[in-house]
Amino acid sequence: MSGYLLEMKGIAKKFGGVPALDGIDLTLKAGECIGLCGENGAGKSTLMKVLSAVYPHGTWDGQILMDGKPLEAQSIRESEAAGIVIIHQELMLVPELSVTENLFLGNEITLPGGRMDYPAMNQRAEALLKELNLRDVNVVLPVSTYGGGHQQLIEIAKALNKNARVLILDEPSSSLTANEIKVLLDIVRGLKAKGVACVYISHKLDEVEAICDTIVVIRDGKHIATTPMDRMDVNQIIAQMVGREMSQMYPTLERTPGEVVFEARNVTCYDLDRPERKKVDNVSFSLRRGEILGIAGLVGAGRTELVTALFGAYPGRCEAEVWLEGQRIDSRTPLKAIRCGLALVPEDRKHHGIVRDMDVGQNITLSVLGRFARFTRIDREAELAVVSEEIARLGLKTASPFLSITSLSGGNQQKAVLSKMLLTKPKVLILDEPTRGVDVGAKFEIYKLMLELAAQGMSIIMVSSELAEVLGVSDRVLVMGEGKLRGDFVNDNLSQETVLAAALTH
Amino acid sequence: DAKNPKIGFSIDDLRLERWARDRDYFVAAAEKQGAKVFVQSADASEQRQIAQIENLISRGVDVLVIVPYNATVLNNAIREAKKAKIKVVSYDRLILNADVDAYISFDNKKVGELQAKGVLAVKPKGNYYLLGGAPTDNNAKMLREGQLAVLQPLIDKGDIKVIGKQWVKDWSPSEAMSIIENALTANGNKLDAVVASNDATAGGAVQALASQKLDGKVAVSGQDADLAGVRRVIAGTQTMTVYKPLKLIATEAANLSIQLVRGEKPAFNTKINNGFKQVDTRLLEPTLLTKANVDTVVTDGFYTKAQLAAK
Amino acid sequence: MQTTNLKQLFTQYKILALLIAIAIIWAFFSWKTEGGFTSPRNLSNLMRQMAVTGIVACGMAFVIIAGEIDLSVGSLLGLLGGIAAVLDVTHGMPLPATIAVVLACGLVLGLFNGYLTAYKGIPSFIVGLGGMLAYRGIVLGVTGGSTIAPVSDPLVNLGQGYLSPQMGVVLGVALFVLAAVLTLRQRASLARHGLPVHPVWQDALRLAAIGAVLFAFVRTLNSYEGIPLPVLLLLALLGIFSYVATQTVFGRRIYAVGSNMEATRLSGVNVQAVKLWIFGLMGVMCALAGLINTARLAAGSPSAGTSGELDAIAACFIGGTSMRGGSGTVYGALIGALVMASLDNGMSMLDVDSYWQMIVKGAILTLAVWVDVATRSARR
Amino acid sequence: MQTTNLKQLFTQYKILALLIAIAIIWAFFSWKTEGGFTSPRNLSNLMRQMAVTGIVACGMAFVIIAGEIDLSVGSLLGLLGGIAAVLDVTHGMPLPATIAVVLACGLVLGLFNGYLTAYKGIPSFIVGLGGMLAYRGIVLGVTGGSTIAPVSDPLVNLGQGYLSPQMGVVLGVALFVLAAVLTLRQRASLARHGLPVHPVWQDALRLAAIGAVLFAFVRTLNSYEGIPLPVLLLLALLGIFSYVATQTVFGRRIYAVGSNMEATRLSGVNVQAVKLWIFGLMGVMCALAGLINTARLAAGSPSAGTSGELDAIAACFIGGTSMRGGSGTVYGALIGALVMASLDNGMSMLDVDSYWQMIVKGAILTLAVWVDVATRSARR
Ligand SMILES: Nc1ncnc2c1ncn2[C@@H]1O[C@H](COP(=O)(O)OP(=O)(O)OP(=O)(O)O)[C@@H](O)[C@H]1O
Ligand SMILES: Nc1ncnc2c1ncn2[C@@H]1O[C@H](COP(=O)(O)OP(=O)(O)OP(=O)(O)O)[C@@H](O)[C@H]1O
Ligand SMILES: O[C@@H]1[C@@H](O)[C@H](O)OC[C@H]1O
Ligand SMILES: [Mg+2]
Ligand SMILES: [Mg+2]
Repeated sequence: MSGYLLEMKGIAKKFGGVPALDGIDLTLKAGECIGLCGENGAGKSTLMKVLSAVYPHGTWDGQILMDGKPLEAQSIRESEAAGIVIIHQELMLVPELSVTENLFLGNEITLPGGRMDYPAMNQRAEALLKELNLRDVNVVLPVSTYGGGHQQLIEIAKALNKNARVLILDEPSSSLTANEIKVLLDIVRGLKAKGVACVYISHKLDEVEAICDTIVVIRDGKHIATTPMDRMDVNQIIAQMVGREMSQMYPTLERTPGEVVFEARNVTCYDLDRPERKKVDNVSFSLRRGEILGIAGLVGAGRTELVTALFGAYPGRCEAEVWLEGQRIDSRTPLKAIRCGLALVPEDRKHHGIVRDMDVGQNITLSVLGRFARFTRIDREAELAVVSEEIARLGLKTASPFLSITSLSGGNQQKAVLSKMLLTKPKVLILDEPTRGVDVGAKFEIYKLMLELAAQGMSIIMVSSELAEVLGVSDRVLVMGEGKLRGDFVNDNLSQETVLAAALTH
Repeated sequence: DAKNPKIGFSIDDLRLERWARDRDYFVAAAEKQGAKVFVQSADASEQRQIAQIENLISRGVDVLVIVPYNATVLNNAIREAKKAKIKVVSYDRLILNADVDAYISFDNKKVGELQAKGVLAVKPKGNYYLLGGAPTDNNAKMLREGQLAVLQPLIDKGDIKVIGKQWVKDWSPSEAMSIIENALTANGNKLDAVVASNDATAGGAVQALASQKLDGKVAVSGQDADLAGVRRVIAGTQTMTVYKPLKLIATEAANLSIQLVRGEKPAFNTKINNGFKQVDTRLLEPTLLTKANVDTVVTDGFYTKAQLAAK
Repeated sequence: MQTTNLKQLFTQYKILALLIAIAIIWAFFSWKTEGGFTSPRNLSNLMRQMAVTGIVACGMAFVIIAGEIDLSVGSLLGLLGGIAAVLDVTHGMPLPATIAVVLACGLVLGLFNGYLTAYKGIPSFIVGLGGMLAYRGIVLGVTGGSTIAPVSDPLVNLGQGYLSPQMGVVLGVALFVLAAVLTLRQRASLARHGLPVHPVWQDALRLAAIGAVLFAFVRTLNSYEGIPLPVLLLLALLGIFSYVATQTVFGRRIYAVGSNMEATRLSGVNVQAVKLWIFGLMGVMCALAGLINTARLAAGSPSAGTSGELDAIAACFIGGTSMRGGSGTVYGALIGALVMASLDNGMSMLDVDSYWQMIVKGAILTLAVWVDVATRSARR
Repeated sequence: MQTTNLKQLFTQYKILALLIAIAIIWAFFSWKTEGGFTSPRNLSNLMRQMAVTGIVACGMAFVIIAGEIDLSVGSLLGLLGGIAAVLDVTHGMPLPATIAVVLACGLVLGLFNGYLTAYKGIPSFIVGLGGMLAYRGIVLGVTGGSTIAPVSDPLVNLGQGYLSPQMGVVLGVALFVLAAVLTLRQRASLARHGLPVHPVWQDALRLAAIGAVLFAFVRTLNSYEGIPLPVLLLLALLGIFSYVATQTVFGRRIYAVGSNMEATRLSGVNVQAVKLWIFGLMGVMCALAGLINTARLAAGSPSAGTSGELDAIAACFIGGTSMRGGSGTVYGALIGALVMASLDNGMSMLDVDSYWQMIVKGAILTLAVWVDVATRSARR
């Protein structure tokens, strides 16, 4: 016996002839937590999908041993039966079903005759959510009632419900706040103590550092190194991931913000389902030329609603007065907003960012297509020139502009969406969680780009749940809580505590 | 009541030209006698026709006059009618297996014979195509019977070769057109006559022939004396049509229905078995209409001269 | 303020707009026909007329909620009805045997459709289109293109028979008791989960309304001949399907598959099996509808059920089932079927010209859904 | 290894499976009819028979790519054809005026459908269903239920006329030159941006294939009477629609809207306007199809176009347009239409019983799409 709970040997997987994984080995002992690190598109999620039989045995090469015996799972059910449970990077909830139903989907507790045993399931669901410190969730309401952060916790609860021996967490924390992440890490520690083996994937390397025993780094589908955590630090992980040293996380650039160019007055958004409830309650703020304004707050604070309302994209009823360069502008639809000089990079990349059936180039030019029209015909030459230029400018990693956007890694998709909105040459750029799921190298480049744009006079609003990032790049920080503006700080050695305190006070 | 009876008139499908005329004549005749007529069109759907008959029953009509889409499926509906003591008249098409009080029609077998004779007169020998009517229509079968009664001896003799036969769903012209187009191709234009069962299908057939410049060269039969059909007969692209004085049948039917309600004895001239009983029947005489006697429709007031001349 | 409240009411009771539409339609026709439209006899007719579409719509609701569509149901209904007629007329099979065989055939053909869609990955639209042609072809083959008649009395009774008035009363009372029990249980359950419990008067009012509807329903139908058997079957199916949809694992998975198939698959649900059985169920519904249809026609007609798929699909969409899958209700679909049957019946009673009927029906269909969409548009 | 290459080939040329299906179907019928099926004359017939469906399918492809559906096209086609007949026969309007009026009517009615869908938020399925009924009702009203005939010769010529053989040759040569120029320009453009250029032999082979097809096409049709006008129209539409789909801003936006409407809206595209015009275009296609249909029948028939929507939709799906929107091609839709027309024509030449025709057509439809799905799943 090798003593390993799980061994993956020489895993290789191709997509349409292009290798995504190229002979990767990975071993796991009971009670061990492995940090799986790598840049966007390195193949982390793919490797985990192989392990959890999302890609069934036979669609990839190599071998998986569980307890020393080969595991040839044909379906997710079989891999779950073997004790392998995965929390997917993308939210995998069914919006129309209740929280309870989602937690038990595929593992329902039944009464005779295939009836759902709701009392039993609700009780268990409440207990599970309590473990996650999630107290304000009503388990019988549809999951769509809750925002991104809550949904992510529900997704975690769903995995915890499945008696895992191997638990895979693929970026479980991308929309969690610091406090919630703390709870999550405690839970993982508890599982480790119980002998559960974990694979933890995150681009937030401090989490990795805090929880993992071993770091496995992969790059371009190849195994780079396996090192015990006690012989590593964050900087070394980064060096292994990107293949070079990175001296700092946040770039700097000397700038001085100019006069006030943008003002939002009395923004109020009403809840979709309960029109009497306000998601954003009479928020006003202003923005200077060349300024980067960070908006911080807890999940559900209403930041997304605020910025979508400014951009004319809020789906429900809302009121907003928007002023740009001293004039009241009409930004009640995205088209009008863009024409006035606003641009929004939305939070939900999958649903609001990329157009799945189109290639990278087509996605990039979607917002300014009219510019290439010669008597309605698109001047492909000009279009391609702009696309090539943009790909180079943002360091977007793609083999060709003609590849489908879905074949790019998350970080590169984000760059494509960013590029699409930048092409509209906005005066005010709004970024909603611009670095969610983006690797450290790419994050640095996005920050650098933000600073450059600001230096050229563009004003930027950045909504982010990562406090470090907000403090790292913003000139000024707004704090929101329960739909109201709770604080407005100049970022002069501002501390995380100050911001958090503002977010939590009533 | 007997003085101002309420008549329910349920028609198969107003998309076929003749039924609109039947309706107009019928309503006019019935109203002259003080009756009130409720007209329904089932748009070629048996379910809808049943529902409409049920509705007519609940509106308390005294007599139902029905042009069935499908002759065989009205059993239940008619049973309901009988329960409500409503008289039932089968109009132009015979309702099968049901307790019908009267049937009025043109002699459909005779019509079929006229069609066959009409084309035979022009093309006594050669390749024939039998273009039947809607497979759900009992009349279509009787027409075919009549046609074969005339043609069979010649087929046996070898004078006539039947190169194909199809039923045309819902008497649809476009379907008829494709059928003939393909028949022409398959037989290298070696076609001498199309025995089409009514003017709608004949129209499709003539159009298929026209694209081969064969219109006027191939004999084509028809029925109903539709305006378009009569014009084709005048133009010589259709050999004949069968003129069935719709005014006559509609007026007779209206009178007959009202007589039934009033408990009078209408004049019948035969009985036909519909599988349930011997139905009292009034059969009217159809007329063979060719270029030679096309004026009949004008003298009868069926069309005006202007209508026929208009191009 | 006022409008907001009204909108909220509409959002909460999604079906309200439709019920109001039905009320308006009924009131209008009743006025125009001097009460003829709302006479017991006509209401009995109306409900019998909607039974076949309603039965198919029950199955179709599941199919559409699961994010698929089935265009073959009209032909399949025709085929199964045709088989029933052949067994009954040509082979003189006893009714129970006929029913069993037809239901089995329905299940098998439905599963076949489901197999092609779920396991072979052929879009259900194409499978349906292919089936629509092929099954109609088989009907024509089976019946030899001619109508098979006359079917035996027991079979006819299935379509034209009535429940005795006494039984009707018993049924009504039983349903009311059931509703009361369910209401009480729901109150208890809401309280247990700390959700706002409706005020007592509201639930009492609701129960009273249900009681009134049941009373009116039974009384009206009894004052003609009793509850028609097809309507009884439809009611039973409504109950069963609603139960399956809301209370069983299978039912919840239907919604899950339609709402987010990928997530459902990744949760370890065998989504292919779910789809397979949904189509199987659809086949069984076609069998029932085919039997009732043949019974009503008292004959197996080769053109039976033509364009029945459109009616069923329209019923589902009018009743608020989402085109994209994942949401919808069976009772909504039946209310949709009722709207259409009411229009057909009412206009035919009014003796409107057939072409006007089509125009009006088309316009009202669109209008009804528009009202529904507009009142819900709190969420765009 | 071998299979992989084959599969890759299929993946690259999505339409290959269908072309092979057509080849097999043609070979079979040709063998059975002793060459009759592939005689110039029958091929000419075949293409004329598919013209109406093909024209509607062009418009429908855009509608489906944009994630919508239009069920009203059959009735709309009937209505517009009926209007054409009335204008021509009853009012004796000259042909150009008739065409202009009918096209305008088509545009307006199409825009109306689009307005209801895009701006009023009524699901296009319901708008289509409503239109299907309402427009058919209006046809019945306009024609009074009777066939309007005989239409004037110029109008008939639109459906039954031919392009002179000389012109046909000129057209063929022109198209070939166009293809050559486009290929050269594409090579130059790829090279300029440092992207991999196909090997010369591959492009040469492709051009040779195009040339051969054009030659065979023109020669075959010329050896009968020339290229039929409806076929010419269809070819022109194929060119225009392919151009719009791949080369214009509007076309690109159609795909974007169908693939992810919300993302497209957030990118500053007026998605409602895009949908509006797609339906407008669909209306114009119905007008053209209606004119051709009336011309072919030489009459305006109140039942013209019945269930034409199904044929057009089927053509799109067979041709690989995705049910969920966002992908598909116009030439695919036309090849889909050709598959169906070939089946209809071939079986009717064989004088197959109509019920067998339906069964076979249904089965082959499903089979063709299955082959397509199966060979494409290599991509996963
Ligand atoms: N279904 C697919 N089809 C084609 N290529 C794919 C597919 N899924 C992943 N890939 C490719 O495989 C590679 C690895 O992707 P994977 O999602 O595993 O990256 P990752 O390491 O999880 O990145 P991230 O940190 O952004 O989540 C990428 O190049 C990606 O484009
Ligand atoms: N009831 C709902 N239905 C659908 N989507 C919702 C609902 N509530 C929130 N969302 C979406 O979930 C996401 C998160 O919303 P949330 O209310 O948490 O706002 P937030 O302050 O932006 O929080 P976050 O930190 O997640 O950005 C947003 O995209 C929002 O539109
Ligand atoms: O007159 C014909 C009628 O007898 C038949 O039943 O249906 C078609 C008509 O043309
Ligand atoms: Mg990943
Ligand atoms: Mg947010």
